[in-house]
Amino acid sequence: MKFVIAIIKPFKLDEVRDALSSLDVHGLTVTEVKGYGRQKGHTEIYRGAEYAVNFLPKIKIEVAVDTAIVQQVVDAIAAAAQTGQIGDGKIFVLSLDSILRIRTGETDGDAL
Amino acid sequence: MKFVIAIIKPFKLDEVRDALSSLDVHGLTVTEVKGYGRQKGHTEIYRGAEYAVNFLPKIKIEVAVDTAIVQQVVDAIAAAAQTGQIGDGKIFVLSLDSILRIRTGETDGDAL
Amino acid sequence: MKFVIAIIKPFKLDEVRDALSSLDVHGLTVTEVKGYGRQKGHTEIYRGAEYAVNFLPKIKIEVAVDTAIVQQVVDAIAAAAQTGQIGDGKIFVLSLDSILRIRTGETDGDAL
Amino acid sequence: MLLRYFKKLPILASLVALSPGAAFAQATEAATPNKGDTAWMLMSTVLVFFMILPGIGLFYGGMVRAKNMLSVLTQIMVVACVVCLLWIVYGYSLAFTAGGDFKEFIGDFSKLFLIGVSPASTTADGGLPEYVFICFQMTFAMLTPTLIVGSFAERMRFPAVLLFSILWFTFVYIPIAHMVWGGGLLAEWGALDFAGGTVVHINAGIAGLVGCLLVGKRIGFGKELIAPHSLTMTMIGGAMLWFGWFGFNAGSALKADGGAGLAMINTFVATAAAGLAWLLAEWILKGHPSMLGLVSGAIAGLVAVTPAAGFAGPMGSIVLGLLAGVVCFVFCSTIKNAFGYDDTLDVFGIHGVGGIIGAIATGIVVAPALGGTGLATGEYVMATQVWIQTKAVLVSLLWTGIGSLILFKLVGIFTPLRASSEEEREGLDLAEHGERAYNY
Amino acid sequence: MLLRYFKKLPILASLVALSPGAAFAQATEAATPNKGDTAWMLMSTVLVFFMILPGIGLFYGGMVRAKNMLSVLTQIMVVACVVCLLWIVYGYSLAFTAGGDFKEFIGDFSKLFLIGVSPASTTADGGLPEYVFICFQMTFAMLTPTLIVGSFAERMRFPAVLLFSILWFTFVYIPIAHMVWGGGLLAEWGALDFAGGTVVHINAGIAGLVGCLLVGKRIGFGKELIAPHSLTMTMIGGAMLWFGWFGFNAGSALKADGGAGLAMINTFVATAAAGLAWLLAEWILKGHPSMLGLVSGAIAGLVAVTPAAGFAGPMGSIVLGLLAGVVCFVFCSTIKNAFGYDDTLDVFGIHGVGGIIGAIATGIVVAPALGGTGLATGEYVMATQVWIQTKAVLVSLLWTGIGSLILFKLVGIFTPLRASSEEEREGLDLAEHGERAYNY
Amino acid sequence: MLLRYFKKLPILASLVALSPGAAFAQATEAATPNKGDTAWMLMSTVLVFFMILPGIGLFYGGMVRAKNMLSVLTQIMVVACVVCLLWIVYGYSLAFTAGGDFKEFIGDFSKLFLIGVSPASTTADGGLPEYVFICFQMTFAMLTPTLIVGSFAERMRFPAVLLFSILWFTFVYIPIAHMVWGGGLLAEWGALDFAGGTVVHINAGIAGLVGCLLVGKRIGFGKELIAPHSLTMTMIGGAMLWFGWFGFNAGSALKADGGAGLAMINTFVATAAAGLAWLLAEWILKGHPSMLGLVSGAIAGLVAVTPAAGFAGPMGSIVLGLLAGVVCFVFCSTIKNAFGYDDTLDVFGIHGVGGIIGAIATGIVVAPALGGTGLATGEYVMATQVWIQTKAVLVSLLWTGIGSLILFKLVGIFTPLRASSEEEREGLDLAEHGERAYNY
Ligand SMILES: Nc1ncnc2c1ncn2[C@@H]1O[C@H](COP(=O)(O)OP(=O)(O)O)[C@@H](O)[C@H]1O
Ligand SMILES: Nc1ncnc2c1ncn2[C@@H]1O[C@H](COP(=O)(O)OP(=O)(O)O)[C@@H](O)[C@H]1O
Ligand SMILES: Nc1ncnc2c1ncn2[C@@H]1O[C@H](COP(=O)(O)OP(=O)(O)O)[C@@H](O)[C@H]1O
Repeated sequence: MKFVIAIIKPFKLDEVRDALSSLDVHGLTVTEVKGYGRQKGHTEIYRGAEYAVNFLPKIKIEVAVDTAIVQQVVDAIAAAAQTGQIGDGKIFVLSLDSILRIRTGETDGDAL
Repeated sequence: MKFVIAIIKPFKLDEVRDALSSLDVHGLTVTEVKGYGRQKGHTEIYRGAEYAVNFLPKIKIEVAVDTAIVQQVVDAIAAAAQTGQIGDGKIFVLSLDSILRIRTGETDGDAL
Repeated sequence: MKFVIAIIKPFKLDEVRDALSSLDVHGLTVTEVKGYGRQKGHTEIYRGAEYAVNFLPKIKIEVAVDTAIVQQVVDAIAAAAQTGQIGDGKIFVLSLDSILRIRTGETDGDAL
Repeated sequence: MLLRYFKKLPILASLVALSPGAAFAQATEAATPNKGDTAWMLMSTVLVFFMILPGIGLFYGGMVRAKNMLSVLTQIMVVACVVCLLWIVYGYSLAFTAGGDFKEFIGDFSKLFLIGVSPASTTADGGLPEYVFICFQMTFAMLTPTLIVGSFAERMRFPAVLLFSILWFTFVYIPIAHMVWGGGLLAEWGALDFAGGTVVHINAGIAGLVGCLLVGKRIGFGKELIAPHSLTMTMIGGAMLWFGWFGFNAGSALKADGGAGLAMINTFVATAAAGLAWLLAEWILKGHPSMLGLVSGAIAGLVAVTPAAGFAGPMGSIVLGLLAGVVCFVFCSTIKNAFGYDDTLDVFGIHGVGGIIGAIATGIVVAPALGGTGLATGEYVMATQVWIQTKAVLVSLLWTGIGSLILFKLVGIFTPLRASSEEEREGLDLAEHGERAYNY
Repeated sequence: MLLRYFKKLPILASLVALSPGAAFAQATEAATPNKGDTAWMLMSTVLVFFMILPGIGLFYGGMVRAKNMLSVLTQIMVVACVVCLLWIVYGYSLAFTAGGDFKEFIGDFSKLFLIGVSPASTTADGGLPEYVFICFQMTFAMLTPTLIVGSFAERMRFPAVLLFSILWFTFVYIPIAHMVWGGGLLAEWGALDFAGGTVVHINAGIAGLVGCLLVGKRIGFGKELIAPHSLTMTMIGGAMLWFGWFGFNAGSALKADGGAGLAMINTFVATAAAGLAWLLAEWILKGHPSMLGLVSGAIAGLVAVTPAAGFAGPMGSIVLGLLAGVVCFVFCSTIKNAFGYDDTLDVFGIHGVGGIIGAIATGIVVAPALGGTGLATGEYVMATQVWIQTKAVLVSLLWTGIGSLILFKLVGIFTPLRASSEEEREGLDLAEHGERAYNY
Repeated sequence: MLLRYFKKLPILASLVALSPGAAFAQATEAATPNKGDTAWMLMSTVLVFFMILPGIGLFYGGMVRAKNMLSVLTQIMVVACVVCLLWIVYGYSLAFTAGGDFKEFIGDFSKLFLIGVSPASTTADGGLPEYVFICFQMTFAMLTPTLIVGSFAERMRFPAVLLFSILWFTFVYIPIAHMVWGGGLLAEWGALDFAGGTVVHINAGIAGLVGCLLVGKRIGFGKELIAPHSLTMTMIGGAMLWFGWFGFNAGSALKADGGAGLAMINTFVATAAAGLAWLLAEWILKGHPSMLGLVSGAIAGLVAVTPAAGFAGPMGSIVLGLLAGVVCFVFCSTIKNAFGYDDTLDVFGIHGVGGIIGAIATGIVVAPALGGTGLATGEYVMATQVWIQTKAVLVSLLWTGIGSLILFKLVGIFTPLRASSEEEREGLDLAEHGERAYNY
């Protein structure tokens, strides 16, 4: 099993979720994060003070999947989240030792 | 060492923390997240516009533990977080290469 | 490749980012989290009700790096985030299977 | 004292203790209202309206959790709107007409639907256009039941709140208003209540206490952190209450004169004193001077000075404020905990307790020797007056306590009072109103 | 009805239907304004100001997404400030002087820069200091164009809003104000508009509709969740609108008397009725009684009662309110969706629709048989009056509809109306104003 | 000009420049206050109160970080409450009685605890009930020290703020108020200050400057992003300030007449002009028209027009507003940065700088040739009047600057002025008040 972490642009969330649904992946967890990277931020001015803000709002999606479909999942996310402009984000894949569904106690593949 | 990630219902946080304390696990990190899964969301109506909201508030707990007690930890979390109803959440276990306590420079087991 | 997760004190974020920049690490993702640990919380009183609040605001930094520089990165973060007082936080290192840059499709080292 | 409207009761009226500045004029129907008085009363009406919305809405709403914010706001606004309509349908008539066989307790139906009232109508003494007086009184009627919702907030169901409020307004508020202001029982006794400490605050405080006892504690009460979601909103609401209360108290002079000025200065100083008293008591006893304490104390002071606003001197009001601030602090932070009931927003601890302190103390601070105005008619004897005040408090305690209990039980027959635990956890905003207050 | 200012038109003026309480006094220049009236009008002016800021700012702002909050607030405040200055430069003169060859449509330049006005000047009938009257009217002029910005909020560019508002104020608002209040066409016809239902609400509603049709839908409209970022703010703003509207309506009596009292009570009950009507309709048809519905209904009621406030009786106002609440609910929740246009904050659905209902229904509820005041001069015939009201609505529909269309097109020549999709996604706050509303 | 209270100084009073509309009436004690005037002053008092809370509380509070919100609100409310009590204990007496040997600088103790004041007492000319006048003045006294807290916000300790405010009110505010309004030095000179530009704004601005210099910069100032936590709150507060300022300025006419109307229209147009001026200057020079700039400019305009409100004509006020908007913008965005001090909320940059511009310019815009009212007594000579105005500014600069310096030092002996860096990082809300403003 793999743990996929994707950092994407916020307005792409719905499209990514739909893309995952069409792969029969029906569970995921979303966090609002701030991203720092190549994408240029903006300047905010409050009275005399000017600030360059480099942390931009991003959405982090975490989704656990079977190893068998991890490539498909990564591709689907990438396709849905891409705009072609700097700041589209990254997808990280980690290995997962185990999964447990709290409600039923099912584990690993059954827990997805 | 293992890195345990648990997604739970928000009102279960205090019980889970207590369960972990009784295992002598005294550190954890908590994030407010939104979960998408089998659990049905709700509908919000604002004037003419109706929206089906499928992202539900969840709490993500991250806790690093010694491999020796990881099963106990997972079981304790699961026991404390369970309501038996859809949406209770998942527990993911990942392997951890190293841990460092910033304050002292202690590493791995000593850093917990 | 490694996935470094650092929990730090919020006001240390800028220093940590600068330290990473000087290692030529120019991408990272930041989340506001609550930490529970040795550091003592505070008491809040609202009319008759007194609450001991043990979850303290922390910043979680996630940064994916080449294995070659992971030690440097961890050291840099630790050095920048340290105050020497309880609650300075932890750094966790996990192994990363793969990285993808959504915009270009570049993978792994190229995606950083 | 509020120079309320006694069209057919000139003799009775003259027996009632009046504010010294208020010449009762034995119903000289011909008089044209002074436009300065009218301007002030139009404005005072608007100020009291502001106490309800946004005032009490924010003061209360800020203290609940974000998931119940809209529930509190909706309950307050719906109750105010319903009472607004009922007031012109039957409320004004039943509260402010002379009444028949039970005239000690209730008026009559002669002004249902405001029959016979026109822009040219005036109050009995010709002091104000009748429409203006009706509006001013209406805001008091709208405000009072909204105060109650604070006690069972975060768990009582919307339909139950709605039904209860209609019944309570009809069977508790109207009779008490008639007894105090409409020439009924307490007016006959000579009880002093300048701006409605008994009718509004004791009344609401007791009903709230009964309500929260019947509905039970919130899930997690005493265990989880149930912190106010926005003390900023509570401060805004509290400040708006103070602002509007100048209309409530100084407007109750029904005139734009030095008597209104006295009520205004008392509304300043008693409030300031009570806010500081709570803050200092908390600082000394709990270690922190909190903003919530400061604002809570200020509201306690406003409640306490309400019946006394036109009778006390400024120094008397300061003492009254200090007393109310300290006592309400001790009550809300210690005594309430000892009893262990869950009055969400301390409706009883502030409006009930503060109202009782104010009602009884009014009998003291009115003393000319203490800088008060004395009585308009008859000689002032402190023990006598305090006893009259105490009796009036007891009457309203009983009437409201028993009445509210019956009405809650009655409502419970038709619709459950309390939300399911699942709804309570999700929050009433989503569960009952299908909305969320915030989407940042 | 607003006893507006007809310095040189005493004969014409007497033809205009007046509020019964308002004695027109044939321009007795010598009279000194009554200070009670003046006090009330000073206060009413301040109340109407409060409707703009924070009132409409929060009511609107709460409903947009957090990333566009400052954009809405800035647009409202800038437009209000610009119109404030233009009003004393030429607005007052063009709206409230007699006019020349086109006097049915516009006044003249005799009071540019308020030439000749001093603290001693009064309105023609001596009822008010002229400065006070100018200020009161100014707040209406400031408010109206700010209402429009709700329809194209979250996507129209700031420079375009600014330019459009200046032009619209000049070529649409001023002529309509002159036609209704300045002795122009609609006044001649005898159209009743107590406090500005036509001038303010229909006017703004139509302009908004034109605007949102031209600018197009927001990105994601109908697909993504576009939820109000703070219904708390919307409630605060809505309550402040109601609060300020007492100055708007009861202030339009221009006197502190029983007529103002009537306008005030109507402003209470119609609003309460409309809020409850929307809430109940929604509860029955959609399953949830929402706070947003309650507040929206209240605003619809305020809009609808505006032209009728001094003419209807309280029971007539309740019926008017119920009607406005239900119709506006159906419009905003069903009819709008059927058409599929994106009027962000339902400027047309509430101000346009509610304004039209109110304008026409005023011809009915004024009927003495229905508890209304009847006409000041001439005999009341319902069919006749309803027809006059309808004609007045049609004139302003046409004038505003065509005028706004031309002006939007004109502005589009000089500067793009709509933000780029990137700016829209980022939010106008950062993109246009370089700020963020919230940093928690 | 404020027709302040000169009970025993009829001759002196007649020397003072008065607002043309204000007949001074040589202390005809017998006169009964006009109820229209009284109604307006009751209302103005309430409006000025609203400037403090929620007004300045939200305007300031919105600009600090969320972790210091309650600290700002608590400081403002506590200071206002304390001054409220001190005002009736000794403030009113020392500021508004004739005084003895030092009568140029301070009054006397003859009205300590408001001895001798009753609902029947009036001001010397019989214009107002004395209680109403006391209340109106009290709100000015309460407001002024709350303005100061903005300069050292987010780092000064609560006990230090409290102690400083008590001392400052006593040794700085009261003497200046006496000098300007109580028949003291500046009044004798004939300095014009209609509604308190010197007493309130210059006074607070200088004290703030001294305070922030002594307390030092915030941690992270100039390095970290220190963004306002809620510009929405700042807008609400700013709008409420404007709203309340109508009571401040038009109320300072002490009458409901055309003079109040003039002050009101000036309070509209100067503010609008200044807001637009700041916004445009920022748009041109910094690239973005910001909402914070718009609101800041409006406040600068309000400050600047305060001393001139009853003297200038509307066009003069517009020019004054434009000037204040641009100068304060340049000061806050450039000059301040050059000096590098940390005046958290620009108390000096707006109240100090705007106040000085206004005070001096009042000597110009009062010119009849520029549409102003001219002087009530004596002939107007621009150079003379400007010099008088400048001298008055200098006196208050010195008095306040030196006084504040001494008092801060004195307070520092008893309790540390500044929070520890740990407390500052955690935020004063938790560290000092044990509460958090928000729990979403
Ligand atoms: N090394 C990294 N580790 C973790 N997150 C990263 C890293 N690099 C980039 N990110 C995340 O990816 C987002 C996009 O990266 P950025 O460099 O701006 O654009 P792009 O992905 O197009 O190269 C960043 O905002 C950040 O949240
Ligand atoms: N594949 C997944 N990857 C990551 N998080 C998941 C995944 N599936 C479910 N979750 C998280 O677990 C929560 C509960 O899942 P859900 O399917 O609703 O109920 P249950 O756990 O009872 O089957 C979701 O809201 C989501 O946050
Ligand atoms: N076992 C753990 N797993 C995950 N996070 C932890 C763990 N222990 C501590 N933390 C995080 O590190 C933060 C600091 O830990 P704490 O024990 O308070 O101080 P220190 O790091 O100085 O020992 C905590 O607030 C928490 O967020």
